[in-house]
Parts: sequence; structure tokens; C-alpha cells
Amino acid sequence: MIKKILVANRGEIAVRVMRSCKELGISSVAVYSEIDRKAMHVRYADEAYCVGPAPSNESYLNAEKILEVAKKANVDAIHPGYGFLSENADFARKVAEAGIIFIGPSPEAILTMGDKLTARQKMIENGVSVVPGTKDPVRDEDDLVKTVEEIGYPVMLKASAGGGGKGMRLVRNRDELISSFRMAKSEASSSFGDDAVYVEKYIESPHHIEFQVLADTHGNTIHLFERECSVQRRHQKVVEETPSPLMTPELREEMGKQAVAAAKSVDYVGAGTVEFLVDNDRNFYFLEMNTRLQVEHPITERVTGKDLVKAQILIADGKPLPYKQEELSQNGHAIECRIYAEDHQNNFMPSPGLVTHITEPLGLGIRTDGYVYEGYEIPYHYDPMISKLIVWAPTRDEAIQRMKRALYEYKITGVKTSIPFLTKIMETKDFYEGKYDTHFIEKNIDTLLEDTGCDDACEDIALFVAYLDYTDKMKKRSNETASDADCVKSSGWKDFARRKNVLRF
Amino acid sequence: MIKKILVANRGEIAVRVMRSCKELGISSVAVYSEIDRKAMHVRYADEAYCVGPAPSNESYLNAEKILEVAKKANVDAIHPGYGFLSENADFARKVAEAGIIFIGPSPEAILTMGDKLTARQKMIENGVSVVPGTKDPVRDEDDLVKTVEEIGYPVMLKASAGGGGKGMRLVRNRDELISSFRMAKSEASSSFGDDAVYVEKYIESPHHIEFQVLADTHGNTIHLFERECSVQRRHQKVVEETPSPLMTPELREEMGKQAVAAAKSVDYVGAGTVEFLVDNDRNFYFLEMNTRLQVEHPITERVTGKDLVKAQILIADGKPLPYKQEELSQNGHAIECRIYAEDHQNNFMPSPGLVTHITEPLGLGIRTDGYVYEGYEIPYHYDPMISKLIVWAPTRDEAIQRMKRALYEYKITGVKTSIPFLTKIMETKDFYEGKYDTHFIEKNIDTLLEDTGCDDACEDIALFVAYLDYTDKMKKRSNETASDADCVKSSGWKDFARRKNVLRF
Amino acid sequence: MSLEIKVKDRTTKIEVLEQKGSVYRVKIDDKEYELDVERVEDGVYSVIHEGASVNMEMIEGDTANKYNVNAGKEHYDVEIIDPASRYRTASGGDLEGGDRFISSPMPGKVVKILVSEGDKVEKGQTVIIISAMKMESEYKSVFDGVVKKVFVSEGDTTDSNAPLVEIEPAE
Amino acid sequence: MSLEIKVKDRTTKIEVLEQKGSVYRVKIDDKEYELDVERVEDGVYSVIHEGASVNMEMIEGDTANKYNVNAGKEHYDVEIIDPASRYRTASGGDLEGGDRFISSPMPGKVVKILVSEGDKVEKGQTVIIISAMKMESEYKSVFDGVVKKVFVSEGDTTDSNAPLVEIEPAE
Repeated sequence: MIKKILVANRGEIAVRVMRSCKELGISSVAVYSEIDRKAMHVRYADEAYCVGPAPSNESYLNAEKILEVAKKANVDAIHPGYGFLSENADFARKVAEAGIIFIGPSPEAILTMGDKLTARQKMIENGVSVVPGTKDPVRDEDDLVKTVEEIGYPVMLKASAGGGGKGMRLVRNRDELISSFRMAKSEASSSFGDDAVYVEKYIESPHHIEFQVLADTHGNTIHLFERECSVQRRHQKVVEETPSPLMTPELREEMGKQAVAAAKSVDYVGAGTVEFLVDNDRNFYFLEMNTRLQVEHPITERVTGKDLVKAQILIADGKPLPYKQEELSQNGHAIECRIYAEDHQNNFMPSPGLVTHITEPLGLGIRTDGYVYEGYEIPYHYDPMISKLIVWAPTRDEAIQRMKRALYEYKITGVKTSIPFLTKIMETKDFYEGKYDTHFIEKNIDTLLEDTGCDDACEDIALFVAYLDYTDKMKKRSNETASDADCVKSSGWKDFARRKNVLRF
Repeated sequence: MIKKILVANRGEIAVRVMRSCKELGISSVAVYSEIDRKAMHVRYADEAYCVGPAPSNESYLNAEKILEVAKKANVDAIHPGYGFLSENADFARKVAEAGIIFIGPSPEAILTMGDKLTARQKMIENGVSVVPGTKDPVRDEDDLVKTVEEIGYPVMLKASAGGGGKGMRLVRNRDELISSFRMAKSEASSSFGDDAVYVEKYIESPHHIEFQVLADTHGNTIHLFERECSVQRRHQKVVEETPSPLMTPELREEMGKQAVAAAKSVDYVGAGTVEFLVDNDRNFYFLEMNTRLQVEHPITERVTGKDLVKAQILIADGKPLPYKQEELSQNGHAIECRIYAEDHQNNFMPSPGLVTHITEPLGLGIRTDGYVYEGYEIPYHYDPMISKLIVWAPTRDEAIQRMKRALYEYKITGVKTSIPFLTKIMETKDFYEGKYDTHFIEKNIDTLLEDTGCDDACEDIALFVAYLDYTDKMKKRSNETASDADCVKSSGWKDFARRKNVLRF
Repeated sequence: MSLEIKVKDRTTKIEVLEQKGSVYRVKIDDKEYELDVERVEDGVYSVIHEGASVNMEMIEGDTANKYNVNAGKEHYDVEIIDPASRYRTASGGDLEGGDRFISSPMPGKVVKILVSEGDKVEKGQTVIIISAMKMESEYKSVFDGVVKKVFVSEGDTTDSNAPLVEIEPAE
Repeated sequence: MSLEIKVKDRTTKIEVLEQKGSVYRVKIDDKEYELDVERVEDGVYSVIHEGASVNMEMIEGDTANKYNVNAGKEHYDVEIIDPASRYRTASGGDLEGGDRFISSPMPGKVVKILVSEGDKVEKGQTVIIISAMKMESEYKSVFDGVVKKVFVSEGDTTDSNAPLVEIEPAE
């Protein structure tokens, strides 16, 4: 039986995994980089060991060192979280070779799903829909016409050697096909010295919808319904929700079946996610499978009531799944907002630094998974995501209202965060009507970045508070200068940090 | 339509009500006493008005002043929360007379349920079980035998003029009856100069189980199942859970019916709670009806998924209940722990003061309803409850594990809290086996107060950390003494507060 | 620097042998420890000892040299015996005779005074009742003695730690 | 004390007429306000203005006299024009010419330097690329000019606000 788990990760996911360990009475072991000594996962764990300097490749990606700690601390299993070593087949193999349970699928499953072309081939063999197209170049114009007619318009012509939009042509009908093909070839030739062009179905208004799957070592594979993840910026998910506003019971059943088929095709074990592209007509295509826990798993937990990390541990321990497909249902609606330390008004620049103050939203239907605390300095070496805000309500409308309320309550000072940007998303018509696809942020970027001014009085008050804070600060600082160094230190983190800056400049 | 609500309360419940207002797009108006200027409900509200000095009777109980603010702020309705004016029929009447909606039942319903004897009579008339007994004195020994046989053993003989245990006799069978009756009479006579004695059914192993009811102005009255509240100290609830471990589907149905009948007997409107005593044989008796929202309402919200404050507002607005009895069900298990600022090792003495640090528990299945924040000074004028911790899980076992995890995460420094005491409750055999009644704390008090020592190393570490903190503090303080007053102020709340203390002593 | 610290009935001596950044090598009575101690928040410490991660919260007592240490489920009342008596001197109060003065740790209202000046009192006898946070607390004498002074009247509002009643111990 | 404050394109003058505890009577340009302002937490203020409860968070900018004020959904970049220039003098830096120095608000790693000393640069031209938190950011010149000094090399780790490149504006 698993009694001690090493969590090979940091940040919110490390803490989240340890929470489930604690509820199961399992000891948790943290690993940390030198800069993370004060990080929450170190404080939360029962044991903690330093594995190297701040850069990830010298610490959280240092498989050898992590394995060494695992053996020294005598752990039964390793949970990789997401990111870092979570989809590293080599690491999974080494863990197993050391006689330790890797909480995740087999190295073979990781490898197969990690390679796009192999995965695509595997899906085709197992009856899972993929984006139609030829991965081989089309040379002949008659072949092209035939192929495109099989795929159906619109299609995208792409240069095989291509990239950066060069040699790409969107073709909406037969009339444009041949001329576009010739232009694409000529452009490809002049750009890359290779005129090979292939064809792929063009998905208009693509929705990114994924299915959560769980598979045990006894041959049971189930799905825990979908997550809608179309609110993305540069392929980075920003808001997720479940159920998807686009979903129908029929589509859910069909996609769920294919998600299970995808998992079974690689003898998948553990928790995984099958990602699909879905168009407005509800055609769906396999995109990829993530062979680990996802950032957005909490919304699935909230509507199904299941603890996915506990399920992972149970499965890794060789237990059969404690619930069957037909026992699962979706109760109400859940939305997750990812809180980043970033400045959306300045090109979404990351904003690490010292967190001087946090107020977490509380009350009915709110879950936060975070790891930063007051006085914690967010390091610049890692991901800028500092917390996840998950709300639940019986209906989607109420969930959106609740999310707005929670974002209003969430106060983080010291660093800039994506909270105001997320609030704008909740207020955007396309979002609250549930009519959005992966172009949503791009399409609405002007409104999303717009500064809603308040009335003059509100602006005047802001000015006065700035005035008060400033004069107060100046008064303090001149006193500090007059007194000794120890006193300055005792006047709190923020002043101390500022002093450092001042001296550095 | 209700667009603006005044919340005539403070603390966590004021904030909790405002949260639902915000989600409904309703403006909230706070009232506050002079000492509460920085309290969370003032910060949370859209508007805030001072209504008097710190003592409750000069501020939160000052009906005239609150009504004045309500008129000035032009509110549509007043939500009284719990405590303070929430069960004051006179206040409810005045609010209505001012043309403002009182979010609660009619003054008549409040009055009827507020008087124990009237309520008892009303229940008897409406077929709701009450604790069997004679409220009139029994004079004749033959009458006594007959009455007691109707009630059934065991019974309690009580002096009508009595109090403090004098003239009270527990009678378990016929043999003891007459001699006990004579002794009770003689004791009553010598103690109070009045030998009148009456009989009441003695409830062994009493469970305090209550039913949440909701009634609209269209004649719909439903219940939202039970809450088990037997973990009490001096009639103060400490832990509540739902479902009750004692409950059966049949008992639930029967009690639910009587709870609805109790509400209907007074034409109840709004959210209310019908409290019952239940014995180990699952006989149940009406205790009283609370004509307001209860502290422990969140556990009902969690298993039913319904927002009770929103329901209250909807009902007050004249809308019909949006759900029917048969649409409601209990999903999983919820437990609430009340966090008090108190020192359980020192006779549960309240421990107000400056909160220097808080870490709220986060993650799956956790809800906290609080109002204190870092740097907030808990005033000694009001209730010492600082927050409510509510957990949910699919099963009772998992909910207890989760509660233990959440209590482990919950860190409040500066004041002593009931967190360690609550942790002990979760670990007590009677509790986790679900076999407890209102004698639980009394029965287990020794274990609950016991100090679980950890090993020597742990104790030594504690000593060393105390040593470090102390020497660091002394170093700072001697520096402060050397510098000017402004600098001391800038060195933070805690030192400032301590300085005050030092000067006072 | 070496200090004596009292916990329960035990008095220990603490000596820091070496410090490198946050890592301390210390001697507590006869045992040596290597402890990585970081103050992560106000009054909150993260300690790593031979791989074990331990969290400690320091709740200051009535005086600066007293702590209630919260180490998860365990609580220790710890008192630092500081030979330099820096705090006591700085405070100006007569803390040595602190028990003579009955005081309440929190502000409150005087509900009832059960003694008068000159009254004899026994150890454990309730002297005064203070109400705070909707609860009444009884304050008792910790020794046999005589009431020397009553500083407050019934109905008074009192500050935290303000002296309420002074009792002179019997010889 | 009266100070000038800049927000967006507007420069306002603030004058405190009267202060009673937390209640201030102030004149902002031509308007008078009575504001009850309490600092409730570090950088967090509660303001009551004619009954309206408003919360403001003050996020300090690159220099002490700059703030990003968060008032719910609204954000203001506010700059205080302090005639005493206390901060600037205290800091010892030449903030008046701050724009000459390209710097990153956070520590990071120099990915690429696109200019050399002596190069002419145009307004908006990318000068250096810094990587931090898994993201690369381009830093551009804010005026036409000439690269006077490059303080760092590719691959260097840099501190927050450390000067990276100095550009001398064209006349």
C-alpha cells in the first residue's frame, strides 16, 4: 500500500496533490529548488529536500537528484503533477526501475501520445476522428481536387517545409482551389526552396473541448465528461468551464466514447485528458492526449464530486476504480479562472515580485487552489500562474455571477494580476451568452483591454488615496533614514524590499 | 423589485448576505458601530453608515437609528442576519410600517414562535409532536401514576417554582415513582415554599436535529432536510453536519412533514428552522422554531446546492419558490466547524485581539465564511465566532478526513482559537463513528482537552523557535526604543499594540 | 548567547553553536540539532529538521517572554527566562509581583466585585467577574491573602491587562 | 501640504483643508470632498464618501511616486509630482533621465541584444530581449537616439530595474 509519496513539482499543483495525500493519511515529501525554501509546498509537506539551484533544469527537471531523494526518503510513489517531468517517458521508466510507483501511465503510453504523428496514426486505427487531411504532399492537381472533395471545404493548403504563414492558403470553394494551390506552391518554393504542399481540413470557429478520462489496471476506462477550454490567449488556456455551452447529450456520448477509445488504444492507466477540436456544426477531431493531470481538473471534480488526485493514487496502488461510468453525472456548472501574475495592460508581461497582501474570495460555491501568501516573493524562474479560482453554481448564469463576485473579492497587492482581465471576460457578451470559440480573446481584445473609467469623484478619490499613501511613505522613509539599519528591517518586508531596489538602482 | 438591501448585522453573516446581494446585482448597505469602521462588512458593502457606539444596544440593536439609515439610503429591504434584531417582532413591524420589506416572517409568526408555551400549544393543535408532559402541577398520586403511564418511563419530576436541580427527580420505573414524587414535593416545599411538581418525559441520549424550511408568499412550504447539531457546549453549537448519522429515510420523511406543518401553523414566510429533540429510538419532539437564518445554514446549501440567502431575497420580493420539494435531494455529506477566538485550555475564555496572520484552508470541498483579516483587531463587544469552516465530500468518512486536513491548514495567529479543540473532536471515536448525542462534549471532555505531546525533538524545536523569535524581538525592541516614535509606528501593528499594552500596565 | 527556557515542568538550556544563513546548529540540554529555520510570515516559522518539515506558530502570551507555541495539534506554553530581563526593565512594570495584581487579558466590563479592601481571601476564591464577548469570566486569587486595593467599580469598562484588584499574600 | 498629481492626461492639485481622525476635508482642483479614509491592510484602503464604501489598492510602480491604483474594475496610473523631490534625492538615481536607461521591472535573463554601442536607434525599435517566467519580452527605445552603453551581455542574469542599455536621445 502507498504510504509515502514524493511530489516532483512546486506551486499550486504540488500543494493540491499533498492535500489529497493528507486526507488519505499518506505522508508527502516535497522537493524544492534553492529559491523555493519558503514556498508553500515545502511548508505543507511532511518532509522536504532541496534538489538544486533555482533554474528548473537544475532542480525540478533533475531526474537523477529527485530519484536520489525518493530513495533516501524511502517513498512508495512519485506524483509528477503537471509540467516538469510529468510527460517524460524516460523519467517514468527510471522511477519504475528504481522500484517506485510512477503515478501516471506507462512510459509507452506517454511516448505514443507525445509524438503527434504516431498518436494520429493510432487514433485512425482505433476509429477516433482526426482532422481530415493528407500528411503527404499533393503533387497532382487532379489528385488535389479529389482529396479536397473527400475532406470537404473549406480547406487549408500548407507548405510541407513551411512555417510562419508562408505558403498557406485558405480555400473556401472549388473555384479558388487550383489558383490557390499554384500560388501556395510558388510561395513555398520561393520561401523554402521546396514546393511540396499538403491539405488539411480548415476548422472554422474551433472550440477546444477536452474529456477527462480515468483508467485502472483492471481494464476499466471511464470518462468524467468534458471541459470547454476555448478561452485561450496564444494557446494558453485562460478560462475553462464545464459543461461546455456547445455540448449536446448526443455529442457528449459520442465524444466520451471516442475519448475512452483513445485511452484504451494505448492501454492507458491513470488520469488523462483527450483534447478535441469541435466546429460550430459539432464535428469533432482528436487533437492530442495529455498523459497527466490538467491544470483545469478542479472543474471536473466540482461537477462530478470526485477527487481526481485520490483516484490517481488509488489506481497507482492497483485498486479498481470505485465508480462506474453510469454512476457518474454532471451536477450544476463550474468555471475556472487562472490567476496569473501579469500585466495585461503591458502586453501581458509577467509580474513577479513580493506579494504584500492577499484576500482570498470565500463563501458559497468558491474554491481556490493557490500557493502564494503574504510576504512571499514570486520567483521569476517559474510559471506566472499563482492561483486558480473555481466557482460552482446550479446554473451557468449563476456561476458567472458568482465568478464576478469572487473576482471582486480577490485582492492581491504587490504584483499585478490578471484579475481585472478575467473580470472583463466574464462581462463580455460572447462569453456570457456562451457563444465563443478559440478566437474569442483575439476578437474581443479591444473591449477586454479597455479601461472602464469610473466617474470623476471615483478618480478624485483614487488620487487622494495615492496622495495619502505617498506622503505617509515619505514621512516613514525619512524617519528610517535617520534611525539604524535594524529598525528599517523591522518596518516590514515591503520597505525592506524597496530599500534593496533603491540601493541597486 | 428589490434593488438595494440594508444588512442590519456585522461579522461573517453580514458579509455572507452581501455576497448573495452582489451575485444578484443588488446594492448592499452596511451599518456599523464606531469600533467597526474597519470591519469587513463595511469594506464589502456598496454603502456604509455609522449607527452608534460599540455596545450593541447603542448600535446594532438601535432599531430607530437603523431605520433612519434605511430611509436615508432609500433601501427596498432589510436583512437582519441572525442574532441582534433578527427575531424582534417589534423591529419587523416597524420596518414594514416604514414601507420597507423585512426579509423574514411576519411579526405574528416571530411572536408566536418566540413564546415557548404558545408555540407548544400551536404545535399540539397542528399535530406536531412535543415533549410529553403536564405543564400543570400534579397533586394527586393516582393522577400521577396515570399521567406517567401515558407518557412512558423514564420521566422527570420538576418543581413548578424550581430551578437549579432542586426538587428534580429522574424516575425510571413504577417502583420509584411514588417515593420520588414525595421527595420531590418535600424538597420543592422546603426550597421554594411551594410543593407543586409537574411531569415531563425524560429524553435519554437526546440528539439535537433541526430541519431547514423555506416558505413563499404563494403558499408553498418545503423543507431542505436536516442538520445534526448535537455537538454542543453549554447549549452552544460547535460542530454541525448533514445528513445526520442517526437519520433514516422514514424518519426524515416524517420529521420533514412535521417541520413543514410547524411552519404552516404560523403562516411562515421565508427561511426558518424547526428544531427537534430526537432520542436513540428515533422518537422526536418539537423544541422550538428559529424564525431566521441559522449560523449553520451553509451545510444545507452545500448538500442541496441552493443559496438560502438568495431564496430569502426572492421570497421577500414576492416570487414563488423556484424549486419543489420533490426536486430537492441531499448530495454527499457536509460538516461545519465554528471557529471561535477562545482559549479552550483556559475554560474556553474568549480571546479577542489583533489577528497578526491568517492562512485560510483552500482546495477541493472547502468553504470558509469569515470576516477577520490580517491586522484586524477582534473587538470584545461581540460574539467571539470569527469564521465557519464547511467541508463537503461524497461520504461522511471522507468529509471528516477533509475537515481534519482543512483544520490542519487553518492558521490564525495573534489570538487563540478553537481550531485545536475542533481537531480533537474530529478524532474522537464517538464522533467519527457517528454515535453521539448532546452529552458528547461533556462525556469526552478529558480527551478533548488533553494535550497530545509530540516527541522530544518536536518539543525541543518548539523551544528553539521560541528562543529565536524572542531574541529577534528583543533586538528589534531595543532598537525601537532608541529611535523616534514614528519609526515605532511604522514597524507594524503588533509592536504598536504591544507598546500600548506596555504603557498601560 | 545561551538562554534558559521553561516548558511544562522542564527547564532547558539553549545554546547556538553555529549559524549559516537559516541553518542553525544548536545544543538543547545535552542534544545537538541542525535546524533550518525560516520565518515565513509574521509569527509563523518553517523548520526543516533531518528532512522533516515542521510548522510552528508563535502566539505571544501576556508578556513578551511567554509564548503559546502551536505545532500542529500540539500546544506548548513556553517561558523564556532571560537573565538580562530586558523586557521587564523596559516595561517598567513590577512583573515579579504580577500575581498580586488580578487582571484580565482582554478589555471588558466589570460585572461583579465580590471582595472589599481589607477582606481576607483564600487561594481559589473568586474575586471579580468580568464580562467580555458575551461571556462572563471569574477571576480567582492564586494564593491566600488580603485584598489591598480594588482599582475598579462595578459597571466599569476596563482595558486589557489593567490591574483590577491587588492582593497581598499572607506571610 | 499641497501636491500635484498626474492621472492620464490630467494634472490635479490636492490640498487638505482639514483632518479629524480618519476624516479628511480636501480640495481636488475646484471640488471639495469629505472623505473617511482608513488604511485597513498593507496597501489597502477603505474610503467612505457620502455613504459610498469604496476600496482602493495601491500597487507601487517602478518608483515610489508612481502608483497603479486598483479601484475595483478600474485602474489608474497615478504619478505624484513632489516638489520636494524627496524620494528622488534619497534614491540617488537620475530618474529625470530614466527613459534613457532601458531596464526590466523584474529579474530575468538576457536572451538577445540587438544593438551595439554607437548604433543609431529609432523610437519603437527593439533593443534587447529579456526572458522571465517562461516568457520573452522585447524592450524598445522610447525615442530616436544613439546607443551610449550596453551594461549586460547575452546570457546574463539581471536584477529588477537594473539598467540594461543606455540610449542618448537625438537632438
